[in-house]
Amino acid sequence: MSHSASAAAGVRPVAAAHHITKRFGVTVALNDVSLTVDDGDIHALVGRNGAGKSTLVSILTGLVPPDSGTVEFGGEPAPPLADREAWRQRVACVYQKLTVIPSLSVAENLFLNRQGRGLISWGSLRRRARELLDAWEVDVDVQAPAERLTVEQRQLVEIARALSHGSRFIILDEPTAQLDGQAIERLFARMRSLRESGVTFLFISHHLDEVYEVCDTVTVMRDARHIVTSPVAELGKEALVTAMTGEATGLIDLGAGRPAPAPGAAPALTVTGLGIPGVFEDVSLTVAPGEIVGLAGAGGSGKMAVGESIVGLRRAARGTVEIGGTTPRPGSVQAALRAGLGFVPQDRHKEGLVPGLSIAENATLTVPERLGRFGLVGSRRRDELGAKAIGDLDIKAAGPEQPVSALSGGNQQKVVMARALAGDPKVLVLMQPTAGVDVKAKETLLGTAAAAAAGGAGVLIISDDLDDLRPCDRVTVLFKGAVVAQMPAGWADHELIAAMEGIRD
Amino acid sequence: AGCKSGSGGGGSAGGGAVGVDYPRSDTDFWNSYIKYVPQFGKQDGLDLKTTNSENDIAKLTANVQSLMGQGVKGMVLAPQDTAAVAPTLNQLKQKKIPVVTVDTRPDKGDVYMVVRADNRAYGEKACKFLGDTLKGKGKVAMLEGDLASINGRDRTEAFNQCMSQNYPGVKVIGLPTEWKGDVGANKLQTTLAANPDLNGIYMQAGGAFLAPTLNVLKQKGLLVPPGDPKHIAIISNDGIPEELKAIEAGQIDATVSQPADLYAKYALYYVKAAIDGKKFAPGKTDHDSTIVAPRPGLLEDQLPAPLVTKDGTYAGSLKATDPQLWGNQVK
Amino acid sequence: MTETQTAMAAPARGRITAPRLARLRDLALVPAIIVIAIVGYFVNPVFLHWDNLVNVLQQQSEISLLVLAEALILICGRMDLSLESTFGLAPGIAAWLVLAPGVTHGVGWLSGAWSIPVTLAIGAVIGWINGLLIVRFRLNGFIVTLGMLIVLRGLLTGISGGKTFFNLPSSMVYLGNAVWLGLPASIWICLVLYALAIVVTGYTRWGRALYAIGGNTDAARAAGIRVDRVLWGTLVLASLLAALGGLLLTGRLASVAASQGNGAIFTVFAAAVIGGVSLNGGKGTIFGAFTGILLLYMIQNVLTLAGVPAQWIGALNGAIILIALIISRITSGQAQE
Amino acid sequence: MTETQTAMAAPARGRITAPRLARLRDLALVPAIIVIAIVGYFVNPVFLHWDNLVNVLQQQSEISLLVLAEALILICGRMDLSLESTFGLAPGIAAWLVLAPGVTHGVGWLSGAWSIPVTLAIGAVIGWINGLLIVRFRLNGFIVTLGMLIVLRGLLTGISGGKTFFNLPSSMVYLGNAVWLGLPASIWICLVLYALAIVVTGYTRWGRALYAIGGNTDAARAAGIRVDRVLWGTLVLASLLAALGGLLLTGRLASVAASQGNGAIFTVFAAAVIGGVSLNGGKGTIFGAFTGILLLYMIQNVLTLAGVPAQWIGALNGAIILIALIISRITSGQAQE
Ligand SMILES: Nc1ncnc2c1ncn2[C@@H]1O[C@H](COP(=O)(O)OP(=O)(O)OP(=O)(O)O)[C@@H](O)[C@H]1O
Ligand SMILES: Nc1ncnc2c1ncn2[C@@H]1O[C@H](COP(=O)(O)OP(=O)(O)OP(=O)(O)O)[C@@H](O)[C@H]1O
Ligand SMILES: [Mg+2]
Ligand SMILES: [Mg+2]
Repeated sequence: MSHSASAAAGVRPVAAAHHITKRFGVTVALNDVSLTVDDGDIHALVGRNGAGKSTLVSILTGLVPPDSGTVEFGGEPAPPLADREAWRQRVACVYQKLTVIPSLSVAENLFLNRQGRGLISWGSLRRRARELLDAWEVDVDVQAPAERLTVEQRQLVEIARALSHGSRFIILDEPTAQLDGQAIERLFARMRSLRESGVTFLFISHHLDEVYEVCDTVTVMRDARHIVTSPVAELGKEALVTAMTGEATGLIDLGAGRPAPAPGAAPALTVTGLGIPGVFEDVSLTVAPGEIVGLAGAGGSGKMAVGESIVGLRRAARGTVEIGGTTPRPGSVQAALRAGLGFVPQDRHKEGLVPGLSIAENATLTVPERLGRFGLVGSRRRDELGAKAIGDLDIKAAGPEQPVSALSGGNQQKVVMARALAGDPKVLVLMQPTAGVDVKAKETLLGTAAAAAAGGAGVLIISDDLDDLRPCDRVTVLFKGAVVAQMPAGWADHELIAAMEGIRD
Repeated sequence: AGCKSGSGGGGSAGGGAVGVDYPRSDTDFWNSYIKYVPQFGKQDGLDLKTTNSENDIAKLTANVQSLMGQGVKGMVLAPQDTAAVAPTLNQLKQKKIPVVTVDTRPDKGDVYMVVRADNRAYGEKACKFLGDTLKGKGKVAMLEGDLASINGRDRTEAFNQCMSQNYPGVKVIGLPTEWKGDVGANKLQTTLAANPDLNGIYMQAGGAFLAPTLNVLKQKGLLVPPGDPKHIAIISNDGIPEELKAIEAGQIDATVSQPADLYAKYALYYVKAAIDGKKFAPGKTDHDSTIVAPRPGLLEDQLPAPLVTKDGTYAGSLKATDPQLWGNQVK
Repeated sequence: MTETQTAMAAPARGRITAPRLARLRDLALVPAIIVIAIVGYFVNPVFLHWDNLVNVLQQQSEISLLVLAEALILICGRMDLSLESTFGLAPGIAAWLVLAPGVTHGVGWLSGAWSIPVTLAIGAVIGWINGLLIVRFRLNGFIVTLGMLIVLRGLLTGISGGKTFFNLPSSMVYLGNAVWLGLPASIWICLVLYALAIVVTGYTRWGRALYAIGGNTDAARAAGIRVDRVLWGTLVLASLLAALGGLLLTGRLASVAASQGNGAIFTVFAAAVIGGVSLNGGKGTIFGAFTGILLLYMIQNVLTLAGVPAQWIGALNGAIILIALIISRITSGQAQE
Repeated sequence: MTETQTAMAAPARGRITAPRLARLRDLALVPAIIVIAIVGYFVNPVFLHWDNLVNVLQQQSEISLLVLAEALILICGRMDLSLESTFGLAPGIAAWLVLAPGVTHGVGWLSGAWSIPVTLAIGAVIGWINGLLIVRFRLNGFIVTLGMLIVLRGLLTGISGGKTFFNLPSSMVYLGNAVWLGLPASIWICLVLYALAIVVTGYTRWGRALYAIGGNTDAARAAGIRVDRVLWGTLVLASLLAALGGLLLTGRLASVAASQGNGAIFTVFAAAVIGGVSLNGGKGTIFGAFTGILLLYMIQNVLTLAGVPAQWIGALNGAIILIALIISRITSGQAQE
């Protein structure tokens, strides 16, 4: 880690933002923020959801003009906003929101707007795309439209594209949120080797372990302000969390203090011989009331498909799902909800939230019968329930009437959780419940799951994030669509990772 | 609606305002009418309040309501939908406001006077002219109007009926066009491809079809003067200035002149008479027309719609340069 | 989980007015309506006479049912262009079935008492077919209803031969002509249906489901809302409303013209959108839609009273609509793409 | 980092034929065109005569420029309803400016030689205004162009007084009448413009930018595409094409009717969509759009040759369009919402 030392020795900064302020309506997203990224560094930018990280990224890449303040590259003022070409020479970026174009081919996405002068030669474009992706071991048909890729493949395509620009400064906004362990390792290896050739990175992640693994310097933001910039080595994890949250409380051990599930109780959830040809086969598991069970697996293992089949978003070809003693009609979310299920879907933007509706409406969407009789909906009753959810889940919001589109990612995820809990479910299925959520919010979300279990619900957490799986009483591991391991609580990280990657000891 | 005419010019010779609803402003014929109305209104010293129902009967009803609200003493309508106007006439009758309708005869309801040239007569005149010109043999294409238009339908039905009765040797190819020039041109082109031996064309509206038809024929090399064996006999309808010029130039053979000026003139004449309390009876009038009583509660002044040819030698036809024709009076 | 995190809450607090504003948006057109009323009064004092106001209300009552129908569908994030054809075809078929052959060119298969049920049934059937194609077969709604618009219009021309149906049975013209408590029945019907729709969309499960579906169909489905059923039902309801609107107009005009409803869809969309209903679904209110159509008809009425030259009415009316659209979008605050 | 991830690769590989299929989608209408040709031949052998085929091509040439214009805009994920009005207004204003007052009711401010430049300039100006409102002021395109459609239509009625402009200068009618190498000039113009558009949209950065913008505007912006400039340019280009189409029709009919273009937008959308252009942007090809409009005109032609009773032509035509829309959506494979 000699790079931070050389930075201290007065290398010219690759990029700098000075006194940036940015408002969206009444929201202050950035408040007098300054940031300097030194040449050859891997610079981490951390902060809780809504701290303003992504906003700073869009200002640093010229997508959004700041209200006040200036941006510099290599000591020169930034080019005018209209000159996108000049910006792209100075900085490349993987944005938090995916920016592949679904209808275009993978090859075209990789070389968007730089297909070459004059008439485009599709043959050579495809060849170049193939070479680029081979370097990343992304085995996809470059002629396929990007919409056919998995989320992970799309993310890799974005990363490959950003790194192929030849820019000397690259911003990665939560690039690892959608990647599995191996892909993350490959990304880090590539980042390190690019750093050796003089490329500078600004790296954003909610996984603090990753910050310690690859970064040299870390900047913490909180509430739209810059808090501290320090070499990673000099800032311990406790101090980092304190800087992010503004409080000196450490993280709580979620596993502790929960009563053990009553032995011999009828299972809350029983899955028997579930299968979808080509996706997963013969998956069986049970969750007892008060128990938290994990379902883990690497990308493409089929774990989400299992979860979606349980909750009715998908219809399994074989097998049965029993919820609290009843067998809901397969492929019907309604039936599953009525049987006593609550769930958090994998992607909150797709299936989790109705952005235009209020927090209260979103949180009570699954339980209209609690809002009034004869199909009537009492808005007072609804807002009461919404306010309760805001209190229980510690949602940062102006009130139950605020539209969820105005919330930060972590708080949106909490609303999805509130919706899952609204019907006091007997069974709670959580798919990637903490994706893209900051450490503190993660704690709240998992704590809520634990509390639900303590209250007698059976909880199934489906994730490949080890933090999500820690509170579990046991973890079932899926590999290529088949159950390969059962791990009781107390597993070691490397054991679980090995099982997820299909390596048997 | 007891309301004073606040902003209007106040009382006039007729002792009150007259409401005129124009049926539409997107055809040459009705635009000429729209131009004549204020002209004759001024001559008659009438205070006119005008509206436009844009060929929409619901709008006509709304317009009549608002004209009544403005306290008009008489009303001139040109309902293109002769059935749907009945409730409106009923309302006007209850308010004792006399109505003159122009161009169409309502199916129900009382009307002081209908001023029109019979659309069926147009169709018949066109049929007779073509039938005689073709000597009762051949194929003619008819560029029809819109099925939903009573005028178009009357012309179509009369033309077809007259042909099958009087000239069974003439085959009629009907081409519905929604009064659209491009549709007419396309269908005529297609018909010419399928029937290279076409001998005659009846265009139900000169404004819409004259230029497109001539252009199609020109492209096919079929625009030749009468007498040439390749000549296609064409009769038009409306009598707009361009038609008269085309007749003189020998491009088309004839047209039925629809008296836009007389429509305006006599509509206002009768509405003024109604306000003044005059009464009319069936019989000949002083302006070359006949008043008939097709049903109780309604009189109809059938204005002459002259056939126009180049030299005016065809029986009952006028010369294209006749200054009497409204098409020759347009400045 | 008891630490209060006031630091983060601060910026959020600043947004407290947002939902209030959203509610105010419903009233966005009220100032415009007042302005038009004042302008109208100066153009011609008749404008504010009771009779004239009743006329305006009655004239918009039929088409306002189309606007209501379209607004419901737009809130679900869908579109139905075919409503304008249903508006003409439903009463058209009823008239065709009940009128005697001969003069009135019907087929006379049913007695006059059937005319209202048949009209409504035709509406429901058309909505059901739209639902079948859009909901069941998952075809694009714009495309399906564009096709249906053309077919249904053609059907009405076909059965009527382009002619107007008249001499309608008295049951069929009753609603469009009756006067209840001193006001035309169609005004009452329009107001009651709007009031009902405002309550339903604001305060019932079914109504809120429309907003959820329009806002995010997948999320609505994941929340256990029977998306397909609600959508299909809304399409049927909308066509029913269109048929009812057509019936009212038929009654007022005592006839069914072959062109009834032609081109109305432009006005309907303009009204809904001026009234704040979003084409992207999930946003807007029924009350807003009502102010939209009311405004358009008031403008029409003022232009008529002003005696604008016939040939310029179209351009002027269009310009006012365009300006209203622009202003309504600007006051609604957001750039819309 | 050396483990090959065959598990991940497998499902992707399985889909290898998909892009091939997508390309075939361009040809989706070719079988339909062949079927119609055969049906047409049996209905009336004249259908396949050279003359008749030339007629069909010429008849669709003007409106096909509107389809081309709309397809370009749809690919960008936008809509322009006002094209149908531009189609009439642009040549209308030119005629008005060059025709002498009096009989031909123009104002006669310009000499006849100006008619073509003026027509095109009007088209460009209308496109520029659409761009100003949609791109600069970020108003919803559907709404803006709906308003523009009404205003522009009203303007044409206004300046023409509803009358048809006759006696046009020869330069103005030249393109619609000329015959080049044995084929009408308008066919050549249409084919050349389509060929050009196919090359541009398929093989140039600008063309690909349209697809990128239609697929994901934010992503396109992030990739350095000057989204606003491209969009604005496309809107101007589209209106120019519409004006040119109007000019060709004006030439062929040797006149500008006040209703020129009215209602054409329904046909234009139907053609583009049948031809596989998606209303959601980013999908479809120019060649597909061409097959769409060609098919519609072939159907029209067959119906005319078949001598279908006038009153049923609308319904039959509509039914065929609806069926074509449904089939084209089904063969394109995806449920579209
Ligand atoms: N376009 C926008 N309009 C309105 N508010 C916005 C917009 N973009 C961001 N915000 C608000 O600005 C604040 C900062 O958002 P930003 O996306 O920068 O946070 P972040 O630190 O990236 O959070 P996360 O970790 O969840 O990605 C948030 O409160 C967000 O709601
Ligand atoms: N509808 C489908 N048709 C064909 N293959 C599918 C379908 N849905 C999922 N798959 C494939 O099945 C596999 C399992 O998908 P699933 O989303 O459950 O995996 P996962 O473990 O959640 O992976 P990730 O972590 O990447 O989301 C993947 O390879 C996916 O591409
Ligand atoms: Mg972010
Ligand atoms: Mg997954």
